[in-house]
This record gives sequence, C-alpha cells and structure tokens, in this order.
Amino acid sequence: MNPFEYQTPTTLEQATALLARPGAYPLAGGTDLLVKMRYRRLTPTCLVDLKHIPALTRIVVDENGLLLGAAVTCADLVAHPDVRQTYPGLIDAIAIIGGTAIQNRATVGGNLCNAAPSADSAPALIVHNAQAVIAGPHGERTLAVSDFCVAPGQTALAPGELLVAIRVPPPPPRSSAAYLRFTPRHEMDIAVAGAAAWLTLTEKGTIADARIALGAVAPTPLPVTEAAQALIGRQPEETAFATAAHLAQEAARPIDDVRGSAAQRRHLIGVLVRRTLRIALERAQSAM
Amino acid sequence: MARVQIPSLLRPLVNGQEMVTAEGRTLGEVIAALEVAYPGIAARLCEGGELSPQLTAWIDGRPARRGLREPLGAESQVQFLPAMGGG
Amino acid sequence: MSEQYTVIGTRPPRVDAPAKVTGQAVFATDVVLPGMLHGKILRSPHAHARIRRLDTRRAEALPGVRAVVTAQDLPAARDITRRLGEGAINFKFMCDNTLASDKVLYVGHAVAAVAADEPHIAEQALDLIEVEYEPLPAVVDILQAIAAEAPLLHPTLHTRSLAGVSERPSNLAAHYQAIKGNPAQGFAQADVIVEREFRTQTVHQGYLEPHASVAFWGPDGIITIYTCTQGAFAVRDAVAELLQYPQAKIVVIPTEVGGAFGGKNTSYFDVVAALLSRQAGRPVRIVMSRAEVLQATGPSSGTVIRVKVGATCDGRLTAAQAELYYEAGAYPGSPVGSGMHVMFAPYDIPNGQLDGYDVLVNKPRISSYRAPGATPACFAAEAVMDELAEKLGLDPLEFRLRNCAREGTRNIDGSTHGHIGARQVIEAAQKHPHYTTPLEGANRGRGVAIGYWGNWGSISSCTIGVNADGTVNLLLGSVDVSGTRTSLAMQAAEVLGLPLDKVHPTVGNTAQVGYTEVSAGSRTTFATGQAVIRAAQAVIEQMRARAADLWNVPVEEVDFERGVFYTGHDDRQTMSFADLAAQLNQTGGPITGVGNLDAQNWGAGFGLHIADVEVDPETGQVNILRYTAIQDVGRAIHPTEVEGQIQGGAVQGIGWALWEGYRYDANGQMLNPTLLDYKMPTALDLPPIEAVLVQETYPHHPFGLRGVGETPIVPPPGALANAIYRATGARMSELPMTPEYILRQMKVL
Amino acid sequence: MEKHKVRATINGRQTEFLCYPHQSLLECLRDILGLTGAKEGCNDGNCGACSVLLDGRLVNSCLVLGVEVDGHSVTTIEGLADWRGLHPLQEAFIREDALQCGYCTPGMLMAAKALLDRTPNPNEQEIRTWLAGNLCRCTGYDKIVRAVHAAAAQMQEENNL
Repeated sequence: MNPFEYQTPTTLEQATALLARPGAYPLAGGTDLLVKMRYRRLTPTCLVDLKHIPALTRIVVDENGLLLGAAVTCADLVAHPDVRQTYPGLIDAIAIIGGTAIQNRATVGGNLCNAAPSADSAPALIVHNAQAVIAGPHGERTLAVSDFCVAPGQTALAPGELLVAIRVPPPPPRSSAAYLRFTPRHEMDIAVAGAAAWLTLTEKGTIADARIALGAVAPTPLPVTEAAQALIGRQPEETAFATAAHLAQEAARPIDDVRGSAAQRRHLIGVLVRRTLRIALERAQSAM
Repeated sequence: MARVQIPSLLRPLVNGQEMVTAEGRTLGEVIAALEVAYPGIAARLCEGGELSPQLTAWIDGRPARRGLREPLGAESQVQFLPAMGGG
Repeated sequence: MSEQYTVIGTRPPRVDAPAKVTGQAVFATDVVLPGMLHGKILRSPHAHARIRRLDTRRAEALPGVRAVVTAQDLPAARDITRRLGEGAINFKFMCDNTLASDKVLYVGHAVAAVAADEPHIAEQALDLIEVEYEPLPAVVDILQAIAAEAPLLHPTLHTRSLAGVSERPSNLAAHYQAIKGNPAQGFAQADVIVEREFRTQTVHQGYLEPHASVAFWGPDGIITIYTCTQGAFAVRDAVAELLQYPQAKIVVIPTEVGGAFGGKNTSYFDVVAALLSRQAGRPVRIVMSRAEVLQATGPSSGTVIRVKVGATCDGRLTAAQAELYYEAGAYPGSPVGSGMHVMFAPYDIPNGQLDGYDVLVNKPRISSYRAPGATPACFAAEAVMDELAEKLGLDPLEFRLRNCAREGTRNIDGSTHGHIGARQVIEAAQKHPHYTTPLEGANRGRGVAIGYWGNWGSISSCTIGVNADGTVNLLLGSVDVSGTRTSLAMQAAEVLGLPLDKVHPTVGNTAQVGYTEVSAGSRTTFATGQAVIRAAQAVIEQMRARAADLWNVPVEEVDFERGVFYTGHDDRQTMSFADLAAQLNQTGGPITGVGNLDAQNWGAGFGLHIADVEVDPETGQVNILRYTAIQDVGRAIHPTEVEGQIQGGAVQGIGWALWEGYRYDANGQMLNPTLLDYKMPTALDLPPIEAVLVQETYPHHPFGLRGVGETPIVPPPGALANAIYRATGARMSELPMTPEYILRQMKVL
Repeated sequence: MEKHKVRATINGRQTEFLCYPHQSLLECLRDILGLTGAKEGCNDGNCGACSVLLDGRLVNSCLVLGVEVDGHSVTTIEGLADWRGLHPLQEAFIREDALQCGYCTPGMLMAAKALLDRTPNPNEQEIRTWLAGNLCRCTGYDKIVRAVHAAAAQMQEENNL
C-alpha cells in the first residue's frame, strides 16, 4: 500500500475541508477502500477518518422514520431492535454484507459510496424511498438514493462533499419490503443478482403501492418502475408477481463477467423478484 | 529370462509383440539386450544414461526404485508405466 | 510385536495443538532475523511475452533498497531432467520458472526481485524496474493449445512418447498410452456403451498460508533458509542445483506449514531470497500475497477427458477407453500419468485403452495437489459408471460390486493391484444407514462414487535419542503437514513401551537428520513410521545390551516387553525403560537409534462417498444435505486424525466439485485471483462430514496402516455429480458444477 | 510520511507504538508488537486468518489501520488464555482435534470467542453462519463446529456451578 496521511476530523466542517483537498478520501469501515488501496486501484494521499464525527455514527428511529449516520456499521444497524422491527427489508440486505468480521466494520454509507452495481444496501434503500443527506463546502443537500450512484464506482458526490446520513421514511400501514440476492456460496460472496421489493396493501388487501429495485444487473442499482407499477391495483398473487418479474427481467441490463453471465443474471432477476414479492407480501399482511 | 511387457507405442519397434523376453540381471542389462535385438528401443526408454524420468519401471508388480540398477530375478516381469507423483 | 497395542489406535491430543491454539506456533512468515529486509518479486503482467529489455538501475537507486536480482544472477542451469521432490523436472525449466530470462510464459511469472528496509519501499522499487515486453499470443485452453496453429510456449520442445520424438515442435509435451486386451473386441461384446466428454478447470490447493521464506547467506558461506515446505531436503536440493552450491552449506529449516496439499513440494523463491541476501549481506524475508499464490504457484491441471465404457446386460464391464488431456502449465509435467493409473482402478475390466496427453498452456506450472490428477479422472469415470448402472437398471453400488477390482486385478495401465479394500468399502456403504435410509423430498438426489489413490513409500530418516529421565527425543526428517509428529511419536511410543508423553517429536533441519523425501503421497505415517519403528528397535537393542552388561548375562537372555527389560530366570533382573535410561551415562554413554529406509510395499486406498443433495430448481444452487465418506485405512494409528484427513480431503473435493476453478480471459489474465472470487467452501456451505473408517490390517506395515490423506479428495465430484443428476435429471460433465452450469444442463437457461 | 503514536489496550495492557498510517492493524501486531498469532491469509478480508477483537468485536485486522485503534482495545489470540490457563475454546479445539495446520486456528478461535460472548449456546447453523468468514482448508470444519459446541457446553456448565 502506498503511504498516505491520516486525519481524524471531529466536525463536518473539518471533514469537508479536508476532503476538498486533492487526493483525499473518506474512510469509514475501510472494508472496500483499504482493499482497493492495497491492490492500488486507488492511491489516496490522505485518508479522512469519519468515525470521530458524532453525526455520522448515530441511529435515530422516530416518527420521521430512520436517520442512519453514514458511518454506522452494518452490525450496529442490524442489532438495532427498532430498525429490525420496522425495516425488515433493510435488515435483509444489510445483514448479508460480508461475514461477521466485515459486518462489524463495514458501514451502510460506505456500501453506498463504494457504488458497486452489486451493493446489497442500494436496492433495499431505493425501495424504501431513502434519501441521502450530503454535506459539502456549500452546505447540506439531499438526494434520492436511487440517484446517488451514477456509474460503477462513482457517486453523485462532488469534490469535498460527504455522505452524512441516510434518511428512510416511516413505513405506512400495511406495507413491508424484502431483499434477496443470489450468490454461489451461502455467505462471504458478492451478489450475482439482487432484488428488493416493497408492497403497500389497501385495507382490502390489494396492492396500493409497489416498488422494485435490482442489483448487479446494470451499471448502477436499478429501480424498475414499470415492473412495480404493473402491480398497483392488483391482487397480490402469483400471476401479478410473475408479470412484475417478467417486466423486471426486461428492464435489467446485465453483463457477462467473472461472477455470472448476463443470461444467468436475467434469469435470476425473475426468480428473485417473485421471491422477494412473496416475502414482502407476507410481512405486509402480518402488519395488517 | 525377464519377460518384458512392451508398451503399445513401442510395439512397432518389436514387430508388434506385446511381450518379449530378454536376458539380464538388472533392468539396465535387460534394456541393453533389448537394444541389441530391437535397435532404437533404448533411446525411447532412457535419457542421459538413466531410465527416462517420465517413466516408472514396474518389476513383478511393484515400482522399481533403483532405476537401471534395479536387480531382476530369473523370471521377473518388467513393465513401463508413466511416472506418478503424490501430493 | 504385541497384538494388543497400548498407544496405536488411541486418540491423544495432537502434540502440536497447544502451540497452535495459543498463536505460538512459528510459521515461516513469523520468523524474524536481526537486520532482516523485506523482499518482493516483480511479476509478468503478460501471459506470454518476450523480454526485450530489463533495467533495474532506478530501483537500485531508491533509498532503502538493498538488493535487486534478475535471472542474470543465476548460474546457467543444466539441461537435464531429474526427479526432485514429488516429480521429474528439467533444471533449465526450474531455473527459468524461478526468474524468467528471455520469455515470460504466464501472468505472474517472476522477472526480478528487490529487498528493501521496509515492505512499501520494496513495492515502490518494483515500480521503478523497467521491463520492455513484446507481447506474444497466449493460449490457455487445453485443446486450442494443441491445435495446429497454436502459439508455441517453447519453440524447441517436441512431443515425447515411447513412439519417439515428434517431427514438429508442439505444446503437446508428452503422450502416454496403455492398452490392455482387445478394446475393440470388448466394445463389440457390450450391450450398452456410454461415451461422454468431461472438462474440469484449473484449481488451487488453497492452503491458507501463503508461501514464505527467510534466507540468510552468511559471511561463512552458509545459506540458512527458513521456509514452509513439505520437504526441507527437496528445497535444499533445488537451491543447491540452481546455485550449483554444496548441499552441506545449505541449511533448510522447515517451519510449521500452514497447509500444503502438494503445493509446497516445490521451491519457488528460496533461491531468490538467498541471492538477495548475498547481495545485501542481511537476511531477507519474502512472503507471497494471495494473488501471487494463486497466479504464480503451481495449481492442479485443468483437464479434458473423453470416456467410453461398455457393459453387458448382466452388468459386467467389457471395455473401457479414455483420452486424458491434462494441463502442464508453462513447463511439462502434468499428473496425467496418475490420472491414467487411477481412472478405472476400482474396476476389473478385461479390455481397455488409455491415452494421456501432457499439454503446455500459458498458466503457472502445475504442481501436485492431493492425489494429483486423480480427481478429474475419477469424476469422469464415475459419472459414466453411474450412467451405465442406470441404463442397466442396476443399483449403483451393486454395479460397482459386480465389477470390483481385487488383489491381483490388472489395471488398464498395466499395474497390478496388491492388497486392496475396494470391495470392503462398497460393502460398508451398502450397510451404512446413510445408504439404507431412503432420501425423500422433491429436488433431492443421492449419488455415490468410488475413488482410488495409489499412495507412496520412499525414503525417510529419523533419530531417537534417549534421555536420562526415560524420555526420548524423536528427530524426524519428515515435515509435519498433517499431524504426523503425533502419528509417528505414537509408533515410537508403542515400540518403546512408553506412554506418548515420554516421546518428544521434532522436525529436523537438513543439517540434523538424514535425507527424507517430501511429506507427500500419503507416505509419512506409513514410510517414516517404519523408519521410526527401526530407530526404536535399534534403541531397544542397544539398551538390551546395556542391561545384559549390568546383569552380567548374555544379551540374548534380556527380553523387552511393554517398556520393561527383564530376564526370565531372575526376578531381580527387571528394569523399566526409565530406570535403565538413568544408567546410560554410567554404562558407556548415550544411546541413539537411527532409522533409515526406502519403504516399499505401500498400500493403496479406496474411498466410497455418498452424497445427498437438494438443488434449487430455479437457481441451480446445491445444498448438501448429508455426506458420508467411507475409506479403507488399514489400521488407524490415530483414528481422530484419520477422520480429520478424510473430512478435510472430502471438503476439498466438494469445493472442486461445486465452486472452485480458475477463470481466464482470452489473453491469459486470471479473472479471479482473490479468495472472494476463487471460491473455497465456508463452514456454512457444508454439512457435517461423516468419516467411516474401514479398518482391516494392511499386511505390509508392522502396525497394518495404509496412507490415508489423498484418497478422500478423489470421489466427491463424482458423488455430487451423480446426486445432482438424481435431483435434477441433468447429467453433469463439467467442473465446477456451478449453479449457472447446472441450470444450463437442466435447460432452464 | 510521519509515523503516528498509537495508544491502545492490547490484550489488557496499555500499549504505545509508532506506526505509519498505511500499516494495517495486522502489520502493527505482527511486525511492531511481535504478536504473530494473527495471520495473513488473503489481506483483503476474505479468509479470517487475521481475526482479532476490537473493543470486543470481531474484525479482520488486515482491514483496520493501526492508527484507527488509537484509544481502543484489541484482543488477539495471545490474550485468549489467562493466568488460569487455556480458554475453554482452546481446550475444546485440542480435545476435539479441531485443527490441522493451525494457520486458521488463531482467527477461528477469536471468531468463536466473539460468538460465544454474544450467543453462549449457539446451534450448529449459528456456528456455521458466524464462522463463515473464517476459511479452513484442512479440517472440513466438522471438528471445529463440534469443538465450539463442546466449549459452549462446558462454559454453560461452569457458569451453572
């Protein structure tokens, strides 16, 4: 690994000032960043450790939903009883980012900022209508998580900007979500394909609202609006799910790489969308 | 006389025979005797004065360990198998 | 020797365990010498290229850099092929593989090395070495490599076989052939014939410990090397050959070995570390990264295997034929001979033909991996046997039993089986509750496969020294890669009539103990065990003489049993081992026993594995529900360690079957050189592995044991392929059987 | 580049050391502090051989910078046994023969300790899931899983006395 400078700001202002310097990179859990540096795909001259900034390590669950500091570890989020209770679809995704040791270091913010097409957190956050809270030299702004990743490894963050937190709205009644991915091994693996689904039911049990997002089948995590729209107003049953799964497959733009072929990925999207919809439905119904 | 089983790829050199006999108290002597009867055969079996490292000679059903110096009994059976290694 | 053993067959804690559970065990990467520098190796980014220019001056000028070496620093090697370690190698090729001279032949091929004060300085220095490459077309596919227009790795290398040397140079380094009976006639007699082609990928041993060496070339001319190896003498001999240096002046100290499985028979950079040390005048440590381990050490061959087998309606095999193409990597020497040997070894087949091909490709030179060459051959054979049994309407075990090899059966390759337990493992499987309990449920299937490995004997040395307190030191030439300090100390304790804790085993270095072959081929407990028995017997003989002296009786009158020396005719003439040991220094001085031998008559091993799987019909994911591995082990010296060998070997075979495989692009770049993408199984991917020991005393070892370590890696792909077929209706003909591959075979994709 | 001074509690002892920012916790433990029990197997978080506890939580020390542990506490394999003797997990690994080459063992033990600290009586699935980040190439995991079970049972028994 190439030598670099190490900074530990305690305020957002200090952090954004440091990050505005060329060659400066934010360090949260380090589980992606340090690997990239070791393989010299990244050669920062300065690492800005975010873990000393209180705003970045908070979890707040209240009537406004979930406010998740960008440097909160996956393990801390997964262990949070209120989050587990209210956002099981998010837990699905966050709990499988790496094994135990990775969970204890990796952060949800980092998973998003790494901007891998296969990032497990992204499809789940997208179907939750999550917003990214961004601080920069010119103040704070928010951006839908669905717009956060712009290309493999690239985010919408401008130089000097920093992901501070992720805001997840409170779920309306009779709603829930689920996330599933497919990996060849049972754990310690990267998604060949992933799918998140969100369902809100009417009092009568038909589908009032739906959202679907996919992972690892496009340059960025992919919301598939048409597939979700096709569910609205319908009975939540297999034919509807199959239609949505089919539309999701059509919307996917997978590639061949070492982890899977385009054909396999497209096929898996059909399977995963149907399966996540079933789980989301079961959860939403049990919330009725 | 040792009985030498001729590997299929060598048989053109010995008029297609599968089994030939040759005199010798060691593997080296048997190969030398074969060379007299079937010129060219020694060059296929040996390299640099040793049994080819790609081959293992099996004498009476067991791999030989002394190469060309391996002693043979009066009725020994000789075979040549590809060399093998363990992990 | 007594029939009832007191130590053999027990399950004591392994002697190396306390150091290993406390983090105190010293591996090569843990060795620190005063003033030690850090070495790093510059490796080729190209799969095939000519080195036009190599300039190290800028690296040498970097502050903190103490030494830089290239192929120029190695003496010219002899162009001869000799057996070294586990196989035959041409020294010129070995030299060229250590540091490339005019051409690089695979991505990761070593080109130069530096030693510096700090690892990051060494890394920076590598960047400053200027290499101008002329890229050449590369070939990584085994069949493309032997096509007429393929780029040649070695333009002067011709195909060698017993038919002579080929006219034109070729990537086909060797062709082997064996014919038994009349294959054409055998196939004509068959009622059913199955013919299939199989492909398997390059796989790695996957030991957790990357290769590491610390070398110091002292001012006295002594080269001391601490390294992780399966054989200190193999390393010493390789270094001596490459440097053309006296063997006695090279001391190789084998450290703990963090997994080897055949991959640490070969010396990769011990010489490089030594050369750097000579230049710097200080010790140099080189540790490989994981990417280097995967890309620059010897994996096991990818293969293409064509199989044809015929049988009659009553389930008798009539003929078998196979063509085996094995990757050698960049230099000749694949284990295709072993593949031919094991391919149909479990069966008695009257007619057959085997053709084996050793094929050069732009990949690292193949090294041994646990039963080298056997797993792909067994996979191909067992998938075809399963299909034949099915076509004949026979239970797969019954079919195997009907055609089972026995003592005296002649294999197709010409070898003849000695005392074997093929029948015993099949019968044990038939009776095992795993096989007698029906497997129920959708998408589930059960498969079986029988696998064989020939094992090995060879050269071993050890010394036993007796201490005044009645303890003994057992100095072993065999490196311990699998718990052999324990299994060898147990054999010494049994012979000496001592409890195990009185025997202290140590692995010796090359200056301390006699020449000993690599710990490979499942030979150590068998062969070195016999050296240990000899050494122990030599100790007893000398101690009997001392007792005879003390009692003033002829030595023939002194008996020894269960740790006690005695004469039959006087009750006072009895003395424990410890009591006599205490007298040694007063009765003529120390006693040591030496055991040196070249062990012959080793016993082969058969394993029969039963696998139950469930396959997700939508994703192709395989869940192993239950797994049983049955093996004839002769007598188990330490049954728990034997179980561990079987479980570990089976799981490596399972990894090979389902996940593992090198992936390359067309230019010869490895696409998965990390443990994220070279997928070895985790604890979560596996069920408990039940190891069943079929213990029938093997007649050619004093304690009746066979080698056990390699056989268990052989059957798993066959067993799993057959189970997946039963679960899905799709036949498997490729490894790894990834979810995607399974879906394709199921025609879901 | 300048070295940083790091103050941390290592295996219960207040410790100070100097390191470069680019040195991982694993390098600091092994090369600076002489604690070579944690091993490098992959250096990218995929094998678990470098597992240690950071403030009681399991981490891959190859993916933590030495400078990041300033003010924190680190437990390595060298800190697992105490003056009373081996930890029950260490004893169980010896008794159940849950190791062969021993290279993964320190990491495996630290992972198992983190599990039992949190889940004193895990079932087989929990053990296998928790240990999935720690590769072992020798044992097939069978005896490791048994050893963790056995240690858990022994610790439960001792707690009930």
